[in-house]
Amino acid sequence: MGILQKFKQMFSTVPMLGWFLGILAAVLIEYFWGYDYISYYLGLPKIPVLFGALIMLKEPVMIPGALAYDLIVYVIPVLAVAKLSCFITNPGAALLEKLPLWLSAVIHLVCFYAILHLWAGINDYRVLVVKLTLVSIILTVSINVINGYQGEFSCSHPGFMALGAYVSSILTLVLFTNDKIFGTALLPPALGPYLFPLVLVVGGAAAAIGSLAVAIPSFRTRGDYLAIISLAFMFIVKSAVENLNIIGGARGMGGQPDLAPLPVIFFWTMLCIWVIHNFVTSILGKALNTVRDDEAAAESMTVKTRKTKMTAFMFGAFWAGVAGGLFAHVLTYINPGMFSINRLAEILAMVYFGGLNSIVGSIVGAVSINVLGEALRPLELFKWIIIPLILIFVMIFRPYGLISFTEINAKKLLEAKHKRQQGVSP
Amino acid sequence: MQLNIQNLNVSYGNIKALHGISFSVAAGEILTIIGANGAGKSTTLRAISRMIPCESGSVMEFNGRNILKYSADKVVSKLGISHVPEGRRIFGNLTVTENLTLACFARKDKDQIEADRKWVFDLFPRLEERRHQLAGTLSGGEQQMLAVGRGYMSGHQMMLLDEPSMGLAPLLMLDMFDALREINKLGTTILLVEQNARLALKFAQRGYVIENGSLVLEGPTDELLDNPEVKKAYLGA
Amino acid sequence: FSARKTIIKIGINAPLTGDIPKVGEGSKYAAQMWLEDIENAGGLEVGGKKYEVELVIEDNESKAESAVKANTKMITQDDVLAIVGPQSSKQAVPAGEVANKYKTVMISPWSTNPSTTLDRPYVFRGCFLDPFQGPVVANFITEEFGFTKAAVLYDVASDYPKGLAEVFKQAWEDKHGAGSVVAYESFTTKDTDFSSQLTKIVKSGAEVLFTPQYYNEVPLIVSQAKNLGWTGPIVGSDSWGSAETIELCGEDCYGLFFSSHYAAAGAKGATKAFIDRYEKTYGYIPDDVAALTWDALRLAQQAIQDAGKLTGKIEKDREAVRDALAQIKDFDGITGKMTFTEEGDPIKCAVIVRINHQGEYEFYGSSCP
Amino acid sequence: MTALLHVENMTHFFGGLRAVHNYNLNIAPRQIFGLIGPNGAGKTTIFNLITGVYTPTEGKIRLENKNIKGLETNQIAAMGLGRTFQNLALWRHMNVVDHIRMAHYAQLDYGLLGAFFNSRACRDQENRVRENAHRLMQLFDIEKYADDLVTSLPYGAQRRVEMARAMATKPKVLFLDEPTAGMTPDELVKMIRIIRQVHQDFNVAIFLIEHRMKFVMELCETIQTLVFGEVIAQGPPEEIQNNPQVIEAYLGKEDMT
Amino acid sequence: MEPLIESFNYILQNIINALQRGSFYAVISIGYSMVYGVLMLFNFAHGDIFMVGTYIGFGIATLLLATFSGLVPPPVIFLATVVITMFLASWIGVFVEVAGYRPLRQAPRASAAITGLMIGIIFETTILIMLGAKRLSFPPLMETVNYHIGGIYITNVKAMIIIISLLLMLALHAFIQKTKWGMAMRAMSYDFLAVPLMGVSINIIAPLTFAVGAGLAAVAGILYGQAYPILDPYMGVLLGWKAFVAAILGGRGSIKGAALAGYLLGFIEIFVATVFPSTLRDFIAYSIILVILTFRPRGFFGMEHSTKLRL
Ligand SMILES: Nc1ncnc2c1ncn2[C@@H]1O[C@H](COP(=O)(O)OP(=O)(O)OP(=O)(O)O)[C@@H](O)[C@H]1O
Ligand SMILES: Nc1ncnc2c1ncn2[C@@H]1O[C@H](COP(=O)(O)OP(=O)(O)OP(=O)(O)O)[C@@H](O)[C@H]1O
Ligand SMILES: CC(C)C[C@H](N)C(=O)O
Ligand SMILES: [Mg+2]
Ligand SMILES: [Mg+2]
Repeated sequence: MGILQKFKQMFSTVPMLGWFLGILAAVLIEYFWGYDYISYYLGLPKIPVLFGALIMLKEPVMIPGALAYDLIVYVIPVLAVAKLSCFITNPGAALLEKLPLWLSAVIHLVCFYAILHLWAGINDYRVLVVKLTLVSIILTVSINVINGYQGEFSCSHPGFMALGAYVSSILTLVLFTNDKIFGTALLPPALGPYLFPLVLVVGGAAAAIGSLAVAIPSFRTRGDYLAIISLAFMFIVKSAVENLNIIGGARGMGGQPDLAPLPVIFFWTMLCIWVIHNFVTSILGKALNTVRDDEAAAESMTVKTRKTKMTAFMFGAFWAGVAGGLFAHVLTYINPGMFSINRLAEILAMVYFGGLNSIVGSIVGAVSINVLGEALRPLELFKWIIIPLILIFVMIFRPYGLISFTEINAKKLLEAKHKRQQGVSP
Repeated sequence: MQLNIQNLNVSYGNIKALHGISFSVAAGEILTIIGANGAGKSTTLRAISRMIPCESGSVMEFNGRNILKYSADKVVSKLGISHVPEGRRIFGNLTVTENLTLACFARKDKDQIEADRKWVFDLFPRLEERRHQLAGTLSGGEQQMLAVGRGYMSGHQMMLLDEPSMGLAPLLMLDMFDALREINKLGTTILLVEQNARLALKFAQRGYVIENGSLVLEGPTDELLDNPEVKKAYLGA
Repeated sequence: FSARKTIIKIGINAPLTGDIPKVGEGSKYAAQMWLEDIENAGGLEVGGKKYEVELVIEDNESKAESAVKANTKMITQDDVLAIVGPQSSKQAVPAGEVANKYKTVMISPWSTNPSTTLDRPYVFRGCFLDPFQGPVVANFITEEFGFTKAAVLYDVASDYPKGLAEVFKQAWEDKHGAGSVVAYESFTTKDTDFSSQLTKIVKSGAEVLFTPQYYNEVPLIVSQAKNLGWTGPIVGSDSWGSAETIELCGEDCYGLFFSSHYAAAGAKGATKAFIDRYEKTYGYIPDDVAALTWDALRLAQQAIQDAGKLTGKIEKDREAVRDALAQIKDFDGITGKMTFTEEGDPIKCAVIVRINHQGEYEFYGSSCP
Repeated sequence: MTALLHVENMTHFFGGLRAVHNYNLNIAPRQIFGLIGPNGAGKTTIFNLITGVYTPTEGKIRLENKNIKGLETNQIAAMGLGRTFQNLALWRHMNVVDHIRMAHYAQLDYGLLGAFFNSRACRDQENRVRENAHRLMQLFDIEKYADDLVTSLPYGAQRRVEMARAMATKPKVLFLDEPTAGMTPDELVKMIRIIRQVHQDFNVAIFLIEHRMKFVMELCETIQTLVFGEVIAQGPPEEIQNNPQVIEAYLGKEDMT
Repeated sequence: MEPLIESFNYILQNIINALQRGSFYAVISIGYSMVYGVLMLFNFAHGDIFMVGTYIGFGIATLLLATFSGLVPPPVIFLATVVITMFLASWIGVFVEVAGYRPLRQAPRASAAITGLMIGIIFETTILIMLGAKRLSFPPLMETVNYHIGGIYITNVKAMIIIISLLLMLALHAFIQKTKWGMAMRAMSYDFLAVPLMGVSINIIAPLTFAVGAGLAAVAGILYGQAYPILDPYMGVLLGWKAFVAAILGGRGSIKGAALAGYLLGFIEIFVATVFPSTLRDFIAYSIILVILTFRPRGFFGMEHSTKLRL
């Protein structure tokens, strides 16, 4: 315990920028020497993916090697650089603080993306995992709007996702590709990347409109009954798609153009987080909480509860739709089976594991479940014992999820960390 | 002494609600604890009925038996201490009769139970009228009566009453306290917690004053009624 | 530099968990048997040089996206030279996309859906296609029984049965005119009660019931049909071809027919050898999927050896392997002779299997393109 | 007619039960009006009827000569009926300051888009709301709890939060349902002071239900007594206090409070 | 005349089919509704408890058949299987309560739901690991006899299933309404913190509830094994969700509502498939449910829900 305290103490002076620099160093090391030297001399077949988790589980003999690799490539450089660079990063951060918050936030994000890009660039498997994780983040944050902030137990998210995925896929297939189903492209494929945002928005809108099927009943009923309505909605969407043979029915539809490279997905994820953050911290957004905690009181305090419920569902559904669109264009193949009970269980697990009523929580939840899911692959069946156990323990010891009822405070996050000490020293 | 409390400490999370209070109640007496909101009255009762845990070092004895050895349900079924909680807590989805029957869950003495039920209905004729009504649809006053009746059925060694007058019309309030006196006459010790200090002090024989978590005054009620501080703080004179 | 010694890695993309774990198990066992052989031979000899061989077995949870992930991982992370699997088209179709994108040979042993290999030079398969299988069954029924009215019962939510059902309907109606499929009934995955559909079918006056379902649904369908007064024959497809079908179905299934890739009972030569060995090691008669996986692996092996030599530059080698594979002429596998079309589909005979009264799958007839 | 709030022949049934019968009410601007009666008489129901929680079976309800019967509760509230609840209706997972902020809902006009993209209008209005919220919290001296969850507050403080919240909706008439339930006499005195102050600073009319006679008598200008959903007496405190019917049905002989 | 009789038989036949299907949904739903109604918690483990129950039943049945078949009449074996299985399965229920739900009594209901979901997955996987990938087929506990009455077919198994289910439901209803245990359970569903004050221990009532629920699931499992004799570790999942639907469609906490909804589900599924092209079955079935709940916001017998939403 004491050591941990000291440790915290020691690094409390490192600003976000410092950590970025540290990670950057690590990534660069891996990028230049990871394959040819470090992993080679540690006797690893190649750069261990996911911090060696896979390889460690597959071949225990490699454990020391993998751990050494993590130590050399990640732990040591990150900590060392982060700590040592304080003398420049803190002034840097202080400088950025002079800028308007949004600008400095954008700058930080750009740096972060650059690093992420380098790291993922090592191989496409990482890229895929990162992409899918980002999509999950959108899903989780958006369902948190309904199930966390608004407190309903909505099971329709896979349905919304499906709507988004299919609508946007159809659009891109019709517009930008020559394929068996919809014939030749209506627009020059070159336009794809530019119109893709529009496509996603349309997909999201479709999901939002679909969500009315759940939102309108929510005027008169709620809680468990609404849960069933939403569940029914999910099954209805799935069954409907299965019966639409033009879009492939159960066979699913493939061949979507690859319009969702990492930067695009990253952008949309950040946008989603930003917008939802703004919303839930505004009074209009807090209205969701009042409806959850006591609807009658909300009404008497002039809150338009119907409008509020409607907003919650359509807004959440919209982002689910966007996520679906991205998902479809990452896998370049979708089928109705993907948007069913399994997906639902996954999404619910992510949001409740991460934490209710908190965007940070949702991000944590999405990332950890995704990474766990990949990292434990080699365990085959046992993976499905370990992950549930982890979730159960989290639920028991943190019933509201890992991080709940807390919002991002960009200012605190990005500020320079040495000012306090100055405050102390005369 | 029937109930004997020594150095009772209770906290909710990191909020300390009771700072080592000690007091005792003699068999058959009516004792009241008065105090401001959040002083710790309900907490005291909850601790005795084991609804909330108390910190180590606390001593609670009832007829010489260590209460801490019993779980909440055993305190009722084995020691015969019943607790009429703040805000009634009657079972709205059960009928009046069912509420009373459930109160005797752990009791075996069939005919005694019958007698008690009859007695309760005599005490509160209103309840008998509404025997088969769902308790949830009773008005505030009737619910309070049911709560007390239920408490009496579940155990009559001692009754812990938490603000039985809360939200009652003056007239009903009088009925209620007459009823309680009746119950006491049958030999049930009563530990009463009240906001309405004057009422409580007029009703009880002995009283304690609790201020944010510790007992500050103790004595026969008539003394307390004359005590200037009490007058100032609780009788709004 | 980085003088790592080249290991030949073969990826196996199989449904070890999920809806059809038995299929995954079969694939895995077959692969392990194959590896055993290679290891006994002290490695795989390519261009006069022996290489160590390693299997990378990934679970696709019989989910499409999981299959995609698995392929991406095996190709970009584990540097596999070729991939065998996935088995069901549900996974094979999307996974094939990935393999083709990264120019890595993928042989799906059991995926019978055309789009798996369509326009994908790097994707091959080890079995015939539904457009072939459908008519085969239709012809067989017509010739065998001379029926003209057929009923179909299939799972709408599952890619393969749906596809095959459509093909069969088409073929049958081409033969016997429109409306000759008198009942075309469906259910969804994981359903266990088919009574309303079967009642309909019985009422429709169909003479034969075709149901291209997996081994875990067949027994339910058959027994429920009998209980609802169905007396005619029931015919199935290659998805029946698992030892479990009969284990679970018992007497009810005796005397029924299905189209398949090979027939275990009364097999000869290499096929028999394989079956006996498999049964000896794992204690049950290998399913189609095992045999097909075995063939697929042998195809891969052949292709690698034909490639001549390995440069150690994985991209190069993969390309070489692909070309070699496309070249292979009547490769003789335990499920029949194979030569690939330019789509990467083998020209292969289908076998009609009869479940005899000892509950064995015996060869009844075969039909070739 | 000058009545701020005007109710005429209001009757309401719950299924078979007639909870309120031919109820009439006229509240003048800045008047403090009391409603007393035995448990189950229908007092809270009357509150719920006027504030739109239930719509009365019969009757007229007008606020400043505008009909409000049949409108949604939130509309009625926005038109100027603020209220507190008999058994606290606070928002479990929200802190005190957010409670006060929320009550400004109807006074905002930046749209949803404003909220999503955090427009200038949004920021300005939110800031104004914050300031106002702090003023209110000072007045009801709950500022020290500003960032605590309401559930962790002492009972009395929770009641004050409810009142502050109601005031934040800028009401013309303030409905209080047993504001002093479960308060000690000295807190009761404090509450009287607060209500008086509110009454002056915001010049609102107040309509309150109480069982604590001391409180009612001291505060109210006019008192109605309700029994079984019907008004049996109305008038100034001393008159009510000595009205034999009222004593018979409600007060009883000795005064215990 | 002929065709008229025929279509009449046709309908009759489907009614029987629906009754059988409905019986399963009903029995499983009331089991679900036990836990749901009493503790107000979604019991997403129920489907998998049902699955485990079925496997236990399978074990017992094979064991008994191996040892006693021929020595004692089949009905005895059948009863023995039911009783033993119920007993064992109820302990599974208790386990779930103690391990997964007890620690979460004060927690948000959703967390309990997730825990249930996870426990379910653990059950599935454990079975899969223990018994391997191969499916099992449930041994018939009685000789199937297929009666052909007029135009309709009914097996003795079907008849038995329908009858036993009805009996079970009546028994449970009596238990809940008449016994003091049932009373305690209902009280608990209203305000479980006040229950100990009646001298009733929550830590007895709650596990008891789970036990009863699991026991019912187990019986359902055995009957299921007779009708659809193929066991696989995931067999409970879909049924579990459908039970969830039925339990709530019936109205929260209402046992008879759950039973009714169960049968309704059965009938909807069967008859939609008979009237419409069966591809549209799910689509229509769930649309109907959605519509019902839209216009009957509290299900069939649900109680008024509060304006507060317990997370
Ligand atoms: N569930 C709880 N969680 C946290 N704190 C609590 C809880 N219940 C009570 N408290 C705190 O413990 C202290 C004592 O509360 P208690 O209810 O015993 O007061 P009281 O004397 O009964 O007041 P009242 O007259 O309002 O009932 C108060 O400060 C209260 O805020
Ligand atoms: N939603 C409802 N459905 C049915 N009956 C109701 C409902 N609400 C109130 N009642 C009944 O209407 C009558 C009046 O209730 P109300 O709450 O107005 O009494 P009250 O005057 O506020 O009493 P108290 O002083 O105890 O609060 C009571 O008999 C109550 O049982
Ligand atoms: C039976 C399935 C596992 C394989 C089948 N031939 C398909 O294409 O999906
Ligand atoms: Mg109290
Ligand atoms: Mg009231």
